[in-house]
Amino acid sequence: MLRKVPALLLALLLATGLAWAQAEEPPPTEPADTGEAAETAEEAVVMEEVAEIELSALSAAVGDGMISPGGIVVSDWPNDAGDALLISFEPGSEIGNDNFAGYAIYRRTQGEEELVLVGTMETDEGTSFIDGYDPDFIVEPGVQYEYQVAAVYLSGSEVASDLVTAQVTAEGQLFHTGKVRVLVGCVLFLGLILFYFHAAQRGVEMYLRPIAGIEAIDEAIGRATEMGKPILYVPGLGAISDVATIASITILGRVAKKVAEYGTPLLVPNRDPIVYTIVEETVKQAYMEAGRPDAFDKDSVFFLTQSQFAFVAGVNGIMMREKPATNFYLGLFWAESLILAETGSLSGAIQIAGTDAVTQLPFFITTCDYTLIGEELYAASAYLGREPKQLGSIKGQDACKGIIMAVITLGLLLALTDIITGTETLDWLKNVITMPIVD
Amino acid sequence: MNIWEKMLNVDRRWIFLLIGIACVVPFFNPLGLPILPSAEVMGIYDHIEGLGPDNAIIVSFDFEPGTAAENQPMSVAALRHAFARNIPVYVTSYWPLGQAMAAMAISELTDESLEDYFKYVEWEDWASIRDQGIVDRAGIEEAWTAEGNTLPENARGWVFEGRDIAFLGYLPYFHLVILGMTSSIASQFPTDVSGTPLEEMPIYQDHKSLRDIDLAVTSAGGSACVSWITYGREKIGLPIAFGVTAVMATDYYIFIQSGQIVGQMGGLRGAAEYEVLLKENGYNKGYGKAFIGMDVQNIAHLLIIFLVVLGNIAFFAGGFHKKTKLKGRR
Amino acid sequence: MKRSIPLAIVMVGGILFMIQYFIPHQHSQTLFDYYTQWAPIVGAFALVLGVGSLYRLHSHKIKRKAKNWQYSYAVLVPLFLIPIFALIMPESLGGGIMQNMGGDRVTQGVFDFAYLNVQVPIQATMFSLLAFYIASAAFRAFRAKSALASILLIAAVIVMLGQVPIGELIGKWFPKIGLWILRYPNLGAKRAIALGVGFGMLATQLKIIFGVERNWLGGAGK
Amino acid sequence: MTETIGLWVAALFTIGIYSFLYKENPLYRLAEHLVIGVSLGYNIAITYTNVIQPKLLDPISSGEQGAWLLLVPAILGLLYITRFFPGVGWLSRYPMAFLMGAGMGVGFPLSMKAQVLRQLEASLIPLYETGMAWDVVIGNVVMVLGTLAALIYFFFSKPHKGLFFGTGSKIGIWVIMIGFGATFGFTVMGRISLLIGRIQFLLGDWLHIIE
Repeated sequence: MLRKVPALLLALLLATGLAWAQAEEPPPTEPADTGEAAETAEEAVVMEEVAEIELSALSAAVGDGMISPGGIVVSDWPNDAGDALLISFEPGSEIGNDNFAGYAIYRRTQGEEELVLVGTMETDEGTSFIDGYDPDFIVEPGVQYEYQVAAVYLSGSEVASDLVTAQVTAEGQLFHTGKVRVLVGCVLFLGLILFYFHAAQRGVEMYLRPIAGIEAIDEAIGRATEMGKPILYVPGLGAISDVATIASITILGRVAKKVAEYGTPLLVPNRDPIVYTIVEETVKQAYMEAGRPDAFDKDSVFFLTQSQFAFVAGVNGIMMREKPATNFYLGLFWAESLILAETGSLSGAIQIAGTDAVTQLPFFITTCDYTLIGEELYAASAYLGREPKQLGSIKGQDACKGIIMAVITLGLLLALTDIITGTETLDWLKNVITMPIVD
Repeated sequence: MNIWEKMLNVDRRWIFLLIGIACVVPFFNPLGLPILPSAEVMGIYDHIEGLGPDNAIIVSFDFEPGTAAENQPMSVAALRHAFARNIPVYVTSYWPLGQAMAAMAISELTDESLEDYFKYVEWEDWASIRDQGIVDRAGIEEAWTAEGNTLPENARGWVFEGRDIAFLGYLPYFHLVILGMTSSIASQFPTDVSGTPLEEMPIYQDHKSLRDIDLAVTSAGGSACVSWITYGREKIGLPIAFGVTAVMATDYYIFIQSGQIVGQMGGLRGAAEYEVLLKENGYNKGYGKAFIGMDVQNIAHLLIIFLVVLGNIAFFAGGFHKKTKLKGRR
Repeated sequence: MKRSIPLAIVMVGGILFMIQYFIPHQHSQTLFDYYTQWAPIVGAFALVLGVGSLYRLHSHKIKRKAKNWQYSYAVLVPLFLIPIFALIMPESLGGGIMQNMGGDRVTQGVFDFAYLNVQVPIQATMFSLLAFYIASAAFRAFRAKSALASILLIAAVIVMLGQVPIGELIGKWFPKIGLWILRYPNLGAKRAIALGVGFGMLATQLKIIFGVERNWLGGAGK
Repeated sequence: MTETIGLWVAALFTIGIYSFLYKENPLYRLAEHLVIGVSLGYNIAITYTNVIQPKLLDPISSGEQGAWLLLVPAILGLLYITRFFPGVGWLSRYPMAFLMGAGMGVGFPLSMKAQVLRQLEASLIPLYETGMAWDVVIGNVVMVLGTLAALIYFFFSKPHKGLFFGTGSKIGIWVIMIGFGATFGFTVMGRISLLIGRIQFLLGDWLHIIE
């Protein structure tokens, strides 16, 4: 049953996706490209000057035969906090006129006297305008506004429409329809993670593929025991809030237990004071579990320094003096990874590294004997720690990866079909997935 | 100890000396090899080239001094391009130390002892022009020169504080600041760094929120640049351009291919490419630091490759590969 | 009080704002505005933690006369002097903050001086040390020990040659292949890693929101 | 005058740190400690002038409407200080909880969109369209298959055996290695760039023997 859950959810996803692809109306296209800075400053000057003049006088000043813009329709802009209105209108005789410079949009709250210029539009910006994006002239939800649109000419004269009471007032929506896909993504992810948490807690057996690095860890401990030399374990330079540090401490617990059983000396230098206290607890606990609490050496876990390069210098000194047989670098590392691994490789130690810092991985791979790559580190800790919720979380993430893989495979197949048959099935799939750029 | 072993165990300070020499000598013997701009950098250049005094961009200094050698030339190049085209610029910073890097970049571009600098006109100095109600770029410059100011010989143009640039600086939790700026820039930055209210500035009058911004150029030493995508681009569709250190650059090709950014300058090479574009198109008479640096880089790269090859020969010829092996290893 | 209320705050805050994203309504927007207004203020005080622990660490060192204790003064003196000069001292006595932004406003106070001539060179030089280490590691540690390590090194060499102009002199194809590697196989690999890490991060966020992961609470007052 | 002194101080520290390459020494140690103190001192000053003053003190002192509400985050922030008093140290968890909880809630859907769904969207590309260069076509195939294969490598719930999972994960690790190779090459460039930057400072800004 458990295995089928991801498949079921996938089917659900595709089905719903299909449903929207069919049902969804095309989102309202923004009339003017609001990203483009609208008005040229020059025109803005003209218009602001004009705004100061009495409007009725203005209208009168324009010659006869000029038809003003009209047919103003005010509609609520969807998916907002009730702070925007869409004003669309029909053009008048300004179209085709060489002196036409743009439109000016005026607004007033019903019951007030003064009209305010809330925006200007250039000639190529069409005949609709979103009011409310200008933080100086915000639109309040539920307030009744009146609008007037004027065509502005290069001379500065304006031909204004009648004052129209907005057909609607701005209203905030309770759900953003443009975010349906994100919602489905979040719900699926949340659902799968919680599902596997729950399953793990009920004690459902969960398969996790063997991770080769874990074998190497045991082997490397054995090697150090044979040689009678210490083991160096660096739990990274990260803080306790970093996932890699948490994973590393879990693995350290397991390593320390083995070490305690074999009686091999262990060295754990630390950089973060908080991590240090937790690491010390973990190692002590491991010796206890191995039944040899007396063998725990208080000086084996120690705090070096917080400074990045001084820490490295300290660890390098230990490597050269103590000549450990095995070095573990598991956790979060930055630029210092290289310096550590180089020194270790020269001292002839076997080195096992693991980090989720992608930029440091190439250096570990080329200098160490074994490297846990990115997520392998998390998985290894879940594998070793056997804590149900950690396992469940890995499983849940895998299920999500499975969905992603399925969709990419489907896309690949559709793309091939398109090449062979000349259809456009991939576009259909893209339509199901693609989210609008603008929220 | 055979010869290979001796070679591998050579004091590393000799190698330090080698790389030091490889990075100093070329300064005195430049190779002067050409650099061809890549599509990734041209994407940014063309985008800015398509803008003018009516548009506005953000140049964000999202790095700290540690990576300044790579990041600073990128930001300077983008700023120079904007100044030369009279595109208004908001300057921000993701990190506290980045604000000072921004200050250094601005003073570098307005340094009167350098060729092709921009003459900086302070906010107070052109107050009389603002009082006349002149707000368009050409009008300001006209009125300014009419007041008897002439552009010095070495200078390329004027930079009017408050019209061509607004230095906003650093705020903590900058990802939230980006979100806040999507509705109003002044709500996040009521004043610029020297305390001038943003609302009085002509740049703000025309560009009040990120919706009125045509590009954000973020130059970052870490993952700070991704915040611009997550909180700016995905919220209101703000176009983004990346300038990132070489260490991060390979990770961000995914954002170019997905169309989430218009382009990327990767490391010193990316900055050098932008400098080449600026020079070729007459925005600068010479190259900047990055181009010269890439020339030096030639020899250093060859040296590193040589060292890798030599090291591997010594390793295998010396039989070291047989000594340590784990079963679990790939 | 000590653990359950913080856990509850995390849970309520997390779920509330997760849902908030999908609700454009004005009340939801107001809630969000409060958050964007408040978070930087709360966050600014977090600096106290850094200053406090640094002060404690180094004042202890000085008190105990621990190894290299003299250097602790090099931490503590600028830590307190710089804010004093930047915020309290008048400009005539070297006070003031970052005035060198353009034009004639170049009043170098102590604050600017310390930043430009101590902070910038030290931080930049520290990182540049790595150029030396990378050269040394190139010779002594980067090994083609396996097929996978070999492919890594070969790709690295091609990309390195492709980036510098001299690569084109050596072989016309280097820059082209280098760019191709960056744009396609590299992109494929990085996208997979980004997706994996993205899921890992989202899962960790969920674990913290739902109180499964509690390490962040730290040790105090269990 | 101050500028010249500054240059010499900066040069002294630059050389002091490079001296570490030869041997650890007091000048290096001094530089290392100074940088910690200076950067934190800098942060304090900037945080005060850019945040505390304009966003908290100014609105409250000028009596802006509703400004008293800002006392809530201020008090919450002040709770951080309790960390240093053993008995009430747990109170410092409150501001942390506020920032973590809300921050993660805000980030969750946005990350889901930008880092997961957008990337999924971008991997659905037509492999071939008329007029595409052959290297682009091969590239597209490599990219999509590479993403898929690398995802298989990081898939832990199935044994890596058989055609899909076995071969897939093998291809996956190869693609990952090529990606790491690219990172490696770029990182080398980055590190050397930083060194070049410092040499430009030493030889140019300081000694003026290069341009």
